[in-house]
Amino acid sequence: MSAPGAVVAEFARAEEMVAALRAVRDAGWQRIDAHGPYPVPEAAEIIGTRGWPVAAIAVGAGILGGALQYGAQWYLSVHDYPLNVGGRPLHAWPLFLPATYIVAVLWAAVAALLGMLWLNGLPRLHHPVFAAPGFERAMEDRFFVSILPAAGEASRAEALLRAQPGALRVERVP
Amino acid sequence: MPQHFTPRADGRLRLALLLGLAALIGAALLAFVMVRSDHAWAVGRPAPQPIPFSHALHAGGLGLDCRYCHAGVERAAEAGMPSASLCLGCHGDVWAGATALAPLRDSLALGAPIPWSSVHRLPDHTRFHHGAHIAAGAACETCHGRVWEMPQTIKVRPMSMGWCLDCHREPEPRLRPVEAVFDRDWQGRPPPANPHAGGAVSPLTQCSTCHR
Amino acid sequence: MSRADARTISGVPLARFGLAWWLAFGAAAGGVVLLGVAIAVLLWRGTGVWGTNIPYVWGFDLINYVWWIGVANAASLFAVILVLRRHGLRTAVNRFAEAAALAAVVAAALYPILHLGRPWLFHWVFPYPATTQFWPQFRSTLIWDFWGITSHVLVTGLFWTIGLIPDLATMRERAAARGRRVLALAYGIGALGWRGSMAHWARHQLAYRLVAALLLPLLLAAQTVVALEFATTVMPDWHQARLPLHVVVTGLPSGLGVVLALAALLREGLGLHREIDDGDMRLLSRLTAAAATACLWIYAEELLFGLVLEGPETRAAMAIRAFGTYAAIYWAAVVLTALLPLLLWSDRIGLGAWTAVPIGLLAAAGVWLDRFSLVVAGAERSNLPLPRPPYGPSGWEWGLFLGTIALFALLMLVFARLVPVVSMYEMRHEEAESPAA
Amino acid sequence: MTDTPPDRREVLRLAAASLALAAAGCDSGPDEFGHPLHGAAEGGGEAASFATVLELGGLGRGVLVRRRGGHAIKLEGNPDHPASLGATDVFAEAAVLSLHDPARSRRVREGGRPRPPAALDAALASVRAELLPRGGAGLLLVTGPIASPTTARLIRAVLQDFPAARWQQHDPLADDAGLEGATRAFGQPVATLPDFALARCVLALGADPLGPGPAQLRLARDWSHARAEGRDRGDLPVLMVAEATPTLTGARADRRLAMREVEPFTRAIATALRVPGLADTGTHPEAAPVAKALLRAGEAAVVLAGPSQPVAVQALAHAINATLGSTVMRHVEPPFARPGPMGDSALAAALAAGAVTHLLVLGVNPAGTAPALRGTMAQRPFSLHLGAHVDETAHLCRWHAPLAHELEGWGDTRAFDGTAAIRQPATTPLVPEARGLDDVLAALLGLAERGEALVRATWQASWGEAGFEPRWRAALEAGVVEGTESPALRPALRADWDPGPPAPPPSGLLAIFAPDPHLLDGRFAENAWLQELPRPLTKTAWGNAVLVAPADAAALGLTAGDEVLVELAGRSLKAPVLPLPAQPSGCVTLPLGGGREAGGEVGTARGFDAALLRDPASPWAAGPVTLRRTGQRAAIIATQTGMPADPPPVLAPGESIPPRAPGPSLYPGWTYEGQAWGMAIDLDSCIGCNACAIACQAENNTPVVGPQEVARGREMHWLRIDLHQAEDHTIFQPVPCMHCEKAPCEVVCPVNATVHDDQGLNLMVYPRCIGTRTCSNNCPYKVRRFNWFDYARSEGGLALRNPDVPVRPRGVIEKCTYCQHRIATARTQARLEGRPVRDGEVETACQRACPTQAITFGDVNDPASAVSRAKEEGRNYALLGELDTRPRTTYLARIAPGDTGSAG
Repeated sequence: MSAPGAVVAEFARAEEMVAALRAVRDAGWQRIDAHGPYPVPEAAEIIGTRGWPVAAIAVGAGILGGALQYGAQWYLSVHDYPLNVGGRPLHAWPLFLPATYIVAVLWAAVAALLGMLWLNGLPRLHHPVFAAPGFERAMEDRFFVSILPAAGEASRAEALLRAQPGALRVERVP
Repeated sequence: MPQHFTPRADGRLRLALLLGLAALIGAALLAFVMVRSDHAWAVGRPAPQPIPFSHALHAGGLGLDCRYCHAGVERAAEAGMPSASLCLGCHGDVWAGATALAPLRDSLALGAPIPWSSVHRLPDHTRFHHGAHIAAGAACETCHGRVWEMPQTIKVRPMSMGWCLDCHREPEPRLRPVEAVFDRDWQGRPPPANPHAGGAVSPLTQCSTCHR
Repeated sequence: MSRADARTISGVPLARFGLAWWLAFGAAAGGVVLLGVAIAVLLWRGTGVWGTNIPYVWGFDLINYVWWIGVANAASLFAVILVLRRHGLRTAVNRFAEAAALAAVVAAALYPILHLGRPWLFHWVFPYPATTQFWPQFRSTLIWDFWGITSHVLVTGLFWTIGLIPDLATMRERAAARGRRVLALAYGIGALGWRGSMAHWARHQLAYRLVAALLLPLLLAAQTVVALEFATTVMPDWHQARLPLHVVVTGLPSGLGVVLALAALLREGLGLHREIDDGDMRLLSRLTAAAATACLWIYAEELLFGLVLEGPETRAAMAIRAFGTYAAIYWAAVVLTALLPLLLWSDRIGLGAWTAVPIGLLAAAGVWLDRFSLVVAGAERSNLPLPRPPYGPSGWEWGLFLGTIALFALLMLVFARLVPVVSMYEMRHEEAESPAA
Repeated sequence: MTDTPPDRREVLRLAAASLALAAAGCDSGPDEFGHPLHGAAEGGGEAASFATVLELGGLGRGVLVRRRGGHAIKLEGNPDHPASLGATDVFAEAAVLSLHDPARSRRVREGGRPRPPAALDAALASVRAELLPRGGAGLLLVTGPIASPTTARLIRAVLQDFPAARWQQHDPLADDAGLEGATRAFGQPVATLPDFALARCVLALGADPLGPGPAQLRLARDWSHARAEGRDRGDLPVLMVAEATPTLTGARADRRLAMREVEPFTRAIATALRVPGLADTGTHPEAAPVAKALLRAGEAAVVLAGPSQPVAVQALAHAINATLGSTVMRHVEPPFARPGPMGDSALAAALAAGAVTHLLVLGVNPAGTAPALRGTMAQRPFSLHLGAHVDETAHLCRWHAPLAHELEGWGDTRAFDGTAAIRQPATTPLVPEARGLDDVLAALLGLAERGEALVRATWQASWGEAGFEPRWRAALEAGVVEGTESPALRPALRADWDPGPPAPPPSGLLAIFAPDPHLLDGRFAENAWLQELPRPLTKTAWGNAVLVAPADAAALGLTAGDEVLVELAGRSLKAPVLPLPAQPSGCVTLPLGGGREAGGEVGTARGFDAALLRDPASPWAAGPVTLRRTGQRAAIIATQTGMPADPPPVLAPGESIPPRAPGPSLYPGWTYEGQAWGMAIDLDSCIGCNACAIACQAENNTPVVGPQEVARGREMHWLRIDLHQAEDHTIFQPVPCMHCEKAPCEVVCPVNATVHDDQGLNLMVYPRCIGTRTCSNNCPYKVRRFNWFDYARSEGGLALRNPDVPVRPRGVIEKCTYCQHRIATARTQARLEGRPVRDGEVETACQRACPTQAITFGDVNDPASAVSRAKEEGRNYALLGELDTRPRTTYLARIAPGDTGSAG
């Protein structure tokens, strides 16, 4: 229990949270996060999160899925069990394209979801920040800034957060 | 605010997700294996027969040729089952009064076929010609196994479509010279080339080759 | 302010279910039982329980399939466009437009399976290693359609699920606050531990819009693939380059009509006048009217080309659709799909629940008649014009159709009760950013 | 909800179980789907063929019986038999179903209750004992027309034993007027035997030589040969028909004159040809050109009068032939044992004359076909009916005995030209208690012999003992008895011949009675194949309709499917009407053979029974008849409900169709090396007889679906015959699968269930089919059929199934395979013998059945093959060629009639 937990500050407004977050980052804290009921892009920027890896995963998966689909169609139709179907050639590429395209989209979409969850470290049902008093309002109308300080630094973090304008309360969570 | 979930809940959820995924993959693998199992194709399972006939005794012990009883095998679609009178040709003298042979005598009296249970029954939608396979150099043993060693006749191959295709796609290594088709201890080498294979779509893997 | 508003929405799932809901649920469940019976009879007796024959090989099976796909596509398309444009309306209606799309695509997905002569062999269209060592025929439009409908179900479901995650987290907190522990755990697992982290939000929003962006071409592709199933045949009425356009465009009034009717019903039924305001309804009505205007153009073009400019085969086929055995259905489709919704250009009609609901539903019915005309009357003239006994749907086809409508209603009722009908986080976002807040 | 399972199939299913019991010990057929016949009793399941003979109207057509496991499964024509020449008609093809009919009578009955067969023998013995002392007085034997030497011998013996007994042959469709007409013309009854091979000009006066009948196969073959030679020579023979009801001959005629009465026209022709001794001359606007055409052909012309024509027309036809010096028309002794009147009026007279105490009705059903006679047949002290079914006559008779099917027992018969043939059993007897007609006669005679012994005795008497056995065996193997055709007669026209006075013109609407093309007088009503086979000219099935001229229908305010009350001479019935352009105005056709009262599950109440209105005194035409609309609708079940918009091309003689260049394609084509199967169907030869369609059904185990399903458009026939009827010509177009090289059906199948093989066959792989029906939708020819219900299984395990062809389960598509099993059999055989498949070695079932050899099949890669040569003709064209599907089945176009003198 004495292990250093997170220090969480509650704000009523997004702008206050963003300002506090910027101050915390400027103070050199590395392991910081912010929570709120809707996306605030500036906050994500300050934390240093970029969305593009999700897109990269989706595009990569789409290309892979499409290639697998086309490859499977080609291999199974041309090599594994070739058959004369209506006088069409074995490798009837125009007819292989629609399914390839659709399957590529399917892979990309599934990868976007899974990639998002993976990058977010979800699902994670238990998280220290949930223990912060009043944190349920992070899903409603309040904003939180959290710092995960190294051992012995908790008081410094707490002090910094308390100093932020608009900080309604600052708590330590185990 | 209290935690909704204990720290262990995450482990449990991840385990559950992992197990679910494993179960899915496992079920697929199990299905893959099961449908290929000997059990699914009744391989090795003897059928109940009206007469306790032993190939091991007749073909193995006495050395009767396959064609002695299955006379149509070289020219007809069906290899043919021996008539009761053929059986009784010997069994008029040997084991003449045995109760086990009663179906033979009934068959002869009524002119009805002996109700053997088929061990190598193929579905109605397949066309199989014994004569054609013999002529191509497919030995009895290749499909039926070492029947002359079987006290009870059993299937040794699944006779699934995939199994048929395995040979139809690449018959050469499984064929013999036509003279050796009935040879039980043949050790030679397969003939060099199959006359029917070839082309963009091999005639041997056309649907109409085996399906009617 | 915003907190109170969102309470109305989340209050719906958390409140005890009212009598009206239970009555509606009972009716829909009864309809789903009918669906079960219709399916059981179909599986037990065979496709012959329908009124189909040669050359009318398809009846309600394909009509309903194409229609439901149209409803799903138009509803999805609507939701996707809202998300991508970050339009104000999206806060109000995109969640249930997505839900309607999902329910419709589930209803649609039944038909490709049930229309088979041997539905239990459906898995043969999927390439898996069988003991026959035999594979699907990848040149078939039906294979495209298999992947299309599979992807459609999955991606629509994903789109809906991704949007739902943060709201489920809110629901988790509210259920916990009310002391409903089991519900809180259920929502909690559904929310996957969402904690509103700004880092998560950033990736979530990107993924959400990415899936929306992917859904858009998929929708067009899926609808087009359905149309290509017809257009690539040699049937004179179907073998048309314009057919995909026809199917996509005439699909719009059905989905928009259904969403419009649902929006009006929700607004009145759940008292969501603030959440779905007049501006939302006006935009939705006008979109439906615009879709009808596009249909009007499509029909006019089709008649002009089909009856005057095309070759003799096509002219004969078009003439049979417009003036043959099933002419009444064709013209009813034109009136309901392309003419009636034009009334929605008027605010007085578009904003009134008692006018918008029937017009929206009639537009959807009109598109259904258009599909009837396409699938049945389009088959009347085959290449060898043989006069043949006509098609008439059997009672079991009606049972199946009503059953899938009930299934759609049941899914929507369950959605309305278990998950927020309007995206709460988007509403908060909206209000936080609006100058009034 | 709206449909109920066809109850007929339920019955068949139940009955099939009993059949399986009856057939126990033989091969029991497939026990379930997915399992083949196994352990067949004979020869490991290999096919065996037997030559025998089937009768139609008492006259034989030779057939070869293919059997498996002891069961006859398919009949084909015997090429050596003069009345078959290798072809079959619909009745011969359907015989295997009658043989295996689960509704067949199986028990000897007295008063409706089953009795042991010995009781009937005892009863017949006591009849003999009772009648012998009084010389047979009161005994009346009623049989069908008898040409069989053995039956004739036995009947003669009966009449010898019982001199006071009487024998009446009965056939509701008998040509009584023909015999009378011949007597008026020549002073003796003769049978006419036209040789169409020699004909240059044929005029049929209400005659239907190409229609159903015992000589149909021969006449159709001769006619098509004459036409083929004419095509080669550029001088086509001319077929002209004057008739009051649509017939196949009329449909195929180069010139068809629809008229409600033929007699005035005939008199006008005779007048124009200056037939000597003609008392009453006549005029007719069409007579002059027809007479001119006849005159131009001279001795190669022939005039035929049909059985439905009055005696005067018959006599006039003989006189015209005599005047023309026709060598086409030959005359022979009638092949029947005792030629004479056989129609309903003759039977009525026989029943009325004297006190009939003992009535033996053997092999006919007069109570069914002539309802007017029911009253006079009932209540005889002793009556026996021998028949295949417990039918209307069986209900009137005290005793009933099941009649053995022709394929089950011994016998003999003669063909229309007199050629005799021995009938031998070609199947395992399915009804143990069944007996043949000869057996009953033998019992009446107190003879101990039955079956084969009776037939042998007949031929032993004719051939003598010496060398009998080899001759007997040869006759059995060949299916004909050599040198038995009737000698030609050369009757001269009597100097004092007189056709009789002209008939007074009828008033009002005239009712024309015509045999149903498939059921005839109703004798085949219990055969489900024949019921379900669409009639050639109406495309109706499972019922009939009053055929009305469109003009008359319009005048009466009637449309197709309206129910009318038909009234004739105080009798009336309700029937649907069908306006038909080929029906002449002023008369209506009432098809016989429908509405059977006791026709079993299959035959009862299918349509209406026109025989109820038929007066034995004027069986073919009567008037005035009135039609009144009842206001009800009566469904007409038809597979084609109108005329297709695109008729096939008709070429002028010598004209040819330019071959179509293959269309552009994105893809390279496939090449077919080795054998490539193809078919050519000659529309100039096709007479629309339906033999191909039913042969296909018999060969390919095509299920019967029943009237409800046909009404819904779900018939299963693999070979459809499209009817194109225009003002001046009718074209029958048989449409099997085209086996397109660029098959639209195959590309759309998602599971590879329909693909091509290396010989170009469009295969349908039933076990792979999941039933999307997309292939059917995309088939431009609409030749694919779908198993909407479990048709095959609900028919039960009928033993007549062809084991080479699998039965199709519910939910799969099926279609013509080009008789792929026959190709495979030939290919395997050829491979085993180390030779290529020979041209003509593979014959499809439809090709084999066709009486005019309109269907050619073979290897299109072999330029010398018959089919390649046919396709080389200028008349060759592909159906829907503009779609560029490259069909392997192509058509040879019809040639327009040349000069038939219509221009005057």
